[in-house]
Amino acid sequence: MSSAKNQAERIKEISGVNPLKCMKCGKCSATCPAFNEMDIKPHQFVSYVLNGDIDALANSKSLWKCLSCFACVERCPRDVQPGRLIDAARQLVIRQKGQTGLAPEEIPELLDEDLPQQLLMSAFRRYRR
Amino acid sequence: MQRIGVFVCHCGSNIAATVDVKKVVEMVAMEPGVVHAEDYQYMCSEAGQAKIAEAVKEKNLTGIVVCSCSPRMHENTFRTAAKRAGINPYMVEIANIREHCSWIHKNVEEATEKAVILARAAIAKVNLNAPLFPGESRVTKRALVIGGGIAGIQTALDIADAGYEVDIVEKTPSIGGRMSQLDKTFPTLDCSACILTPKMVEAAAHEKITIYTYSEVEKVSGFVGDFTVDIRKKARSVDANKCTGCGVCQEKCPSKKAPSEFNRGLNTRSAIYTPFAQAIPNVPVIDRDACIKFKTGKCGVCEKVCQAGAIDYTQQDEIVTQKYGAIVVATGFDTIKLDNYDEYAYNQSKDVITSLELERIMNAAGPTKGHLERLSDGKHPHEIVFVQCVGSRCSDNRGKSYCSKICCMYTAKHAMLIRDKYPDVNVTVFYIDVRTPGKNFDEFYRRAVEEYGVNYVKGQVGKVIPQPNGKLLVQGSDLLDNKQIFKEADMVVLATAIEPEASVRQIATMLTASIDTNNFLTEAHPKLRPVESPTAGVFLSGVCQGPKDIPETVAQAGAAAVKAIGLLAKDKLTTNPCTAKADELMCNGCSTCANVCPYGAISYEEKEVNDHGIRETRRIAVVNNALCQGCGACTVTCPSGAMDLQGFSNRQIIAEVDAICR
Amino acid sequence: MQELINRAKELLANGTVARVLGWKAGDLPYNPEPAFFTTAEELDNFVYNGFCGANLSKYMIAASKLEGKTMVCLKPCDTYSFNQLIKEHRVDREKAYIVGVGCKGKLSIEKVKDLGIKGITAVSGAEMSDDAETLTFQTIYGDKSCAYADAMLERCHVCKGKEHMVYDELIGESKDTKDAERFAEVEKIEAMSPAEKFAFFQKELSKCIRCNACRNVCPACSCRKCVFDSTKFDSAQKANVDSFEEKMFHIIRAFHVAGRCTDCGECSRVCPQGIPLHLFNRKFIKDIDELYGEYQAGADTDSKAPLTNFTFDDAEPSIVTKR
Amino acid sequence: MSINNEEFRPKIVAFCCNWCSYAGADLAGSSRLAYPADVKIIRVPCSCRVNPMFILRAFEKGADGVIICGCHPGDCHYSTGNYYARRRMTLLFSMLDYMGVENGRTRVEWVSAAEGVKFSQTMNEFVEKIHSLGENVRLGDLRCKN
Amino acid sequence: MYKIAKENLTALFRLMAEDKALYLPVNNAGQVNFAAWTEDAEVDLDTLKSVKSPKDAFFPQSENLYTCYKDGKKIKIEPEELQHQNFVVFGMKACDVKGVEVLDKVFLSEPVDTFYAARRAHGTIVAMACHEPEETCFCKVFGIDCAEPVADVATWMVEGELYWKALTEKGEALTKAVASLLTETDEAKVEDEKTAIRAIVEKLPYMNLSLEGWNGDALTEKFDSPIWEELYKPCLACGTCTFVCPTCQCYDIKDYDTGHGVQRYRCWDSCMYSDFTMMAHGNNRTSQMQRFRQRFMHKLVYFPANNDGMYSCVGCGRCVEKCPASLNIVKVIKAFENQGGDR
Repeated sequence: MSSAKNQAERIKEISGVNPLKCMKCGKCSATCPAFNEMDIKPHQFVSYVLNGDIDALANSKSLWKCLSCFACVERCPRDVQPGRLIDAARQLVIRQKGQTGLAPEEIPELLDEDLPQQLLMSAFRRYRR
Repeated sequence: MQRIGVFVCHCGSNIAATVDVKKVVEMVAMEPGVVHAEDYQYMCSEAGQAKIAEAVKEKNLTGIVVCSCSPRMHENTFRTAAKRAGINPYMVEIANIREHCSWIHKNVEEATEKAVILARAAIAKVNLNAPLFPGESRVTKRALVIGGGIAGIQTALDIADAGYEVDIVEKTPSIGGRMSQLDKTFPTLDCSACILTPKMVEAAAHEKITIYTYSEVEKVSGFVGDFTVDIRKKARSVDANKCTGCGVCQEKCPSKKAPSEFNRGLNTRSAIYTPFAQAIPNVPVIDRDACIKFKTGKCGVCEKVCQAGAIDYTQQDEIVTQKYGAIVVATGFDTIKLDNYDEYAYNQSKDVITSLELERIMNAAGPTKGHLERLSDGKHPHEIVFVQCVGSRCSDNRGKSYCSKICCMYTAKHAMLIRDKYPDVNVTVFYIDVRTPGKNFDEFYRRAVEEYGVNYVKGQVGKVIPQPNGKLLVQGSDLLDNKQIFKEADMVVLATAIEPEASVRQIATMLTASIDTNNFLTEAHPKLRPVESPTAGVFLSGVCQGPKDIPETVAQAGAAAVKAIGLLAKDKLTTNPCTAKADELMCNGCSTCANVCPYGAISYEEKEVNDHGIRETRRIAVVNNALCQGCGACTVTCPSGAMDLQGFSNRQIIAEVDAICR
Repeated sequence: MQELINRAKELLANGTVARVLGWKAGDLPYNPEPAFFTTAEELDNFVYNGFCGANLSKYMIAASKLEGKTMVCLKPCDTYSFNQLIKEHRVDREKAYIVGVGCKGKLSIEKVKDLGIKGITAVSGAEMSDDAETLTFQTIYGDKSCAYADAMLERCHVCKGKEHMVYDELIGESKDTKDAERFAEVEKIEAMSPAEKFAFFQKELSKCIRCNACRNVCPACSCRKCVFDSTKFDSAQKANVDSFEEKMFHIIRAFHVAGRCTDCGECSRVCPQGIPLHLFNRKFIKDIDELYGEYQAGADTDSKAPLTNFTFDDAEPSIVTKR
Repeated sequence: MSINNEEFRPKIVAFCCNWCSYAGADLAGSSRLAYPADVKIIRVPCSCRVNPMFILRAFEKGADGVIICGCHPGDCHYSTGNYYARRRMTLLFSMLDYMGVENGRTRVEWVSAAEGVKFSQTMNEFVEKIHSLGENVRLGDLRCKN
Repeated sequence: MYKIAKENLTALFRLMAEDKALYLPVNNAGQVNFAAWTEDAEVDLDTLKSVKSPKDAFFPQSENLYTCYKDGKKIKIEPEELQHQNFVVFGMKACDVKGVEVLDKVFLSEPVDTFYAARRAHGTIVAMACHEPEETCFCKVFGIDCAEPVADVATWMVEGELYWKALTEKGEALTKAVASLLTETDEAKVEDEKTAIRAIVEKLPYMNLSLEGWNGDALTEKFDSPIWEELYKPCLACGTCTFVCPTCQCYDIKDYDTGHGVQRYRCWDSCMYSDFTMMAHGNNRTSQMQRFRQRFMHKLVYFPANNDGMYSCVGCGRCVEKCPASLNIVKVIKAFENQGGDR
C-alpha cells in the first residue's frame, strides 16, 4: 500500500499533474482516439492515480495503447492533463523493469522518409527512458 | 500635555477575578499625563458613566482611558459618555483587559502586569490624541443606473417609486438588455417579452425616470452623495422629439446588409433601425458605418420618406452633465468568444450555435421566424446535441474558471421546448454536472428527462466534426457506460460561458470600483454587503457582480435600489473622522498613495504653499474625507510619512509600541 | 565631448534651452562636478569623461521648477531614474531636453587608489573618444597604469545595457560593460548562515557615519522631508549611537525605494566608507523579480510599481522561511 | 504558578486589524482560549496600516517577536489592504532574513473574526517559537536593555 | 630619539594597551578608521588618511551627557561620567593634530566643555609624519609641516623602522612606559625622511593655493558674493564633508527614550543638513546656498575672526576625496581667486 502510495506520488511528481483538479467531465475520454483499445479509460487514469491503484494501471493495456497525441492534454478544461499521467506511469514501469525499448543507434535504420517526426518523438516517449 | 483619567472596570468578577484592579489603578496613576485613576464595578453602567462625567468635570480631564472589555463592545458607549461630559469622543481609548487579558490568563500577577502594560499603551496613545470631528457632505437626490437591462430597469423603477429621480444610461438604441433577446424563461416557460415589455414601458413612462439610450458614461468625478457624471449621447441622426416611430424609414432603407446585433448576427438589418419591434424608445438610429448617405453622401431615402421630418444627418454627439447621489452599475453580460475552442467547430459550421443564438432561432421575431431549422440549409433538424459547460469551469486560460450558473436550466428549457414542439427531434444533452438549486428548478430538469424524454449523457463532448454530408459528428464520452459515443447530429448547441460586458472595465475604472480577475465587480463584502461596491455610493445590480438568473437579478436589483434609496433619503452624510490626511509641506506629490487607495479618495492639486518662507506651487495630495474609509494603505506607502491616518497616527502607534516594549 | 559642447551651444543659441546640465572640469584630473551652464563661454569648461559618474537626473527636480528648458546629459542608466521621476511627478518631461550621452563604463577613483595609485596629477584613457583598455596615470610617485575595467564602478560591471529609456537626441556611443551577474553578490550572502549574514552586515554597517550621502544622492529618495529628518516618526536621529540606528536607517531607506529603485548604483558610489549599499536595494529587486515577476523601475513611466500592486495569489510572507 | 524572574519572558507585539483579527482575538478571549500574557495586541484599522518602521521600532525598543494579523486574503474590510500588507511584509521579512535576523521573529497570520481557536493557537505557537529563538539581540538597541 | 622595528609594533601596542586605551588606524571591511586596538584588529599604518579624522577620540560622534529616569512620580538625573582612563591615539597625522588644536579653541575656551577637557587631559597623541603625501593634501597652505608633526610624541616610519621622539611631558611619560621596547638612535635617517617628504610636498598640485583675502575682515565682501549661488548647486546636502573633517565641531543635543529613562546625548551635526540650527520658529538659514556658504565662511572667515586668524581648515583633503559631488573647500577658494570674489 505504502509503495503504491509512493508510486502514485512519483507519477504525480514526474507528470507535474495534480489529479485533484479533475472535475470528472470526461472530455479526455471523449476526445481520445485510442479510447476503444483501452481497458482503463483516460478519465479513469486520473482517478486510479488519485486512489493509488497503480498496479492496475501498470498492468493495463492502456499504458501501451495511448498514442501520446496529447489531445486530452490540449482539451482538458481543468488543466489536469491525463496524457501526462499516462506518460509518467509508463515511464515508471519502464524504469522499474530497467528496460529501454529503443536505442538511438537503432533509429537510422528504422527511419522512413515518410515517417512523421511526431511519430518518432512519440516512439521515443514510449519506448525509451 | 493631556489631563488623562483612567477608569478601570471590574466587569463584576470578569476582570477583577484575574486582574488586581486596585494595583492597576495604583500603577497607571504614575504614568505621564494621568491625573485621575479609579476603578468601578461596571464602568459601562449608568453609574459608571456618571463617574466618568464627574471626573471630567472635577479634574478638567482632556482624555479618557477605559480599561474594560473590547472596544468592539463599548467603545461607542464611552465615546458617547465622553461627549455628554463635554470632551471630544475621539479623546477616548480603550484598553482591552477582558478579552485580551483577564479571560485568557489565570495567573493574577501575570494578568495584572499585562493589564498595566495595556493601560500604559492606551495612555501613551491618548497623550497624542487630538479631537476629531466627523465631517458632513450633501447628498444629491438623484441616482444614475448604468445599463438598461432587466437589472437596470428594476433598480430604476424601485428607486423612482420611492420618489427619487433616476437616469438610466444604456449604450444600445433600446433598453431591454439580454432579457429582451430571450424567447421563454425558466422554470415557468412564460414568454420573456411578455414580462419584460411592461416593465420597459413603465420605466419609459415613469415621471421620475429619464432614459438615455444610445448613450455612454464618459466621465465620473466626485464621491458618494455628490457624483458628477458626463453622459455622451451618441448622435442618433434621428430627432427623438419628432419621430413617431412609424417604421417607414426602416422599410425603405436601401442598405440592409448590416448584421443584426439583436439577432446575434444571424440575419441582417437596415442601416436605420430599431433593434427590435418593442424597442424603447421606439426611435430608430442610423448606423453611420452602414448608411449609404454617410458613406457616399448620396441616398437620403429615409429623410425623404420621413413624414415627421425627424431625420437629421447633421446631429452631433452631445454631452449631458448631471449630478448624482448614488450610482448603480447594471452592465450585464455577454457570451464569451469561442475562438479558443476549435474542437466544437463553432467557426466551421453554421449549425453549431450558442444557446443565445438558439433563443433567437426559437423566437417568433427571430431570423427563422421561430422555426427550428438549420442555419446552413434551412432544413428541419432531427438530432440535436447540447454541450454543457463550454468555456465555464475551465481552469486553463481558454475559458472561465467559474460556473456560469444559468446554463443547466436554460438547456433543460431548450430541450423541453424542442421536444414539446417537435417530438420528432431527438435531443441529447452532454453534461458534467446538472446544477439545479432553485425553487422548482430540479423538478423542471426532471420533467425534461422524464416527461419529454431528453437524453442526458454524463460526459463531455470532445470534438465536433463537420461531415461532408452536412451532418455533425459529435464525439463524446458516456462516463456511466464507460463508452465513447459517436453521434451524428444536425445541430449542436453550445452552452457558452457568460462574462461581464466588456465595457464594465472602463466603467469600473471611472468609478474606482474594484473588479476581480474575471472582470466581475467586487462587492464590499462577499456575504454581508453583496450589492455594494467597496466604493461608497456605488451599488451593484445583476450579472455585473456575478452570474445570475432573472429572478436573482431582479432580487439583487431591488436590493441595490434599497441601498441607493437609503443613501438618497439622507440629507447629509456624516463622514468617518478617522481619515487619512496629507501634510502639505511634506507631500512630494508622487501619486504613490493614490495608487493604493481602494476608494479613489486621493486626488492631487497644484497648490501654493508657504514652506518656511519659500512660496511655491506644488503638487499635493488631497484626501476626500467623504470617500476615505481610513484603512491606512496610503500612510505606509508614503515614504516621507506626509500621509498620516487620524486616530491611528504614526506617532500614536509608535507610542503604543514603545509603551508595550519598555 | 566636443560634439556635446557644440550641440549645447547650438541649443542655447537657438533658444531651445535656457541652460545646460552637465559636468564641469574639476581641479584634479578626476573630479568633475555636476554643473549648470548658461553661456557659451561657460561651456568651455564642460567635460564628459569616464569620471562623470554622477547621475544628473535628480538635479532635474530643481531644474523643472526653473523658467525654460534644461538640456540634461543622461547616460543610459540615468534615464531609468529620469523615467521613474516622471512617473512620480517629480520632474517635468516638458522642461527637459534630454541628450542621451554615450557611456563606456564609469570610473571609481576609490578603486584606482585601492590599486595603490596615488598622488595622481594626470590621467589618460578616461576620455570618451578613445576606446582605451588601459588607464594611464601620471603621479608624483611615477607613472602608473591599470586596466580600464579594473577601475570601473561596481554598477558598470552589471550594466543594464546601452539603451536610453528616454531622450530627445543621442550623442556618442555606448558600450555594454556587463561582465558580472547582477545578483551574484546577493546570492552569495543569501547562501550564508544567519550568523554569517549578520556578521557581514554588522561589519559593513558599523562603518556608517550617517552622513546621508547615499540618501541625498539617490534619485528615488527625493522626499522633500525624509522620514529620518522628520519628527513624525520620532525617528530623526543623526548619530550612530548604537548599531541599531544604522540598521533601521538602511533597511527603511531600501524599503522606501523598493520597486522604485532603478539600481543606478549612486548610493554605493558616494558612500565615503565604501559600504556596498546596493546590496540592500538589489536584494529587494531580486525578491520582487522572483516573487512578483521581473520588474525594472524606470523602464517605463506608466507600469504599476510592485509595492502598489498585488495579485490574489501572491506568495505569503512565510515563503521567506521556506526558501 | 508564579513568575520566575530568571526565566526568559519574551516581549511580543501583535498588530491586529480591527475587523477580523482583533475580533478573532476577542473571540479567543470570550472562548477562554489561553495564550501567554507575553503577547500584547495593538489595534490597527487594517494590516495595511502596519508600517515596517513600526515593526523595526518594536525590535529596537526590546520586542523579541512581532506578529501581524489581518483578514484572510479576499476578505479585507477595505477589500485590498491585506494584499498590500502581504507584499510589504514579505519583502521586509526577506530583508531581515538576509541581514541575519532569525526569521521566526516575524510572522504574518490571517485570522478571521470567527477564528478564535486559530488566534489562540497561532499565539501559542509564536510564543513557543520566540522562546526557542531566545532574546532578540540582533535588532535591539542596546540602550533599551537594562 | 628612539626607534623600534616595524615587526615589534604589535608588542608596542600590546604594552600600551595594558593600562591605557589605544586608538589607531584599523582596517575594517576595507576602510581605515581610527578604532580601539585589539589583538585581532587589522592595524594599517600605511594608508595616509583615515576616512574619518581621529577627532572622535576627543570629540566622539555621539556621547551621552546624562540620563533621566523616573522614580515613582519624581524624576532623577544621573550625569554621565567624565573620561578618567588614560588613552593613546597613535598614528595621527600633522593635519589631524592641528585639527585638535582647532577644537581646543572651541571646547577649552570658556565655558570649558568638561567632556572634551577630560578627554584631552587623559589623551596622549602619538603623531606620525606623512611618508607619501597625496595630491589632495594642502596642509602646507595652513603652515603645517607634515614631515614634522607637533604632538606629544612624533614618529616617522623609515625603512621598516619606526622612529620615536617625545616632545612633551606626556610624551616623555609614554616613552618611559614603553622604553623596554625602544632602542636609542640618532636623527640622521629621520632628517633624510623629512627632506624627502618636503620635496614631495613641493610637487603637490594644491601647494600654491593662496588664502589671500580670506580672513576675519573679509566678512561682508565674501558673504555677499554672487559666486555662492553658482558654487553650491551640485551640493547634495549630505554631511560627508563635515563628518570626515578634523575641525568641524558643531553638534546637536538630542534625547533618546530607552523605555526606562531618557538619555540626553550629543552628536555631530552638519551645517549641510536642512535641520541644522532648527529652532521652534524655523531655521535661520532657509536655503542650501546659505548652509553651504556657512561651512566655508565659518572655516575661512568667522573662525579666524574669533581666533587670532587661525583658520579652521587644516588642509587634510578628506573633503576633496570624499565629496560625492566633487565639491570642496579648495574649489571654493579657487573660485573666489579666479573670479575676483566680488564679481
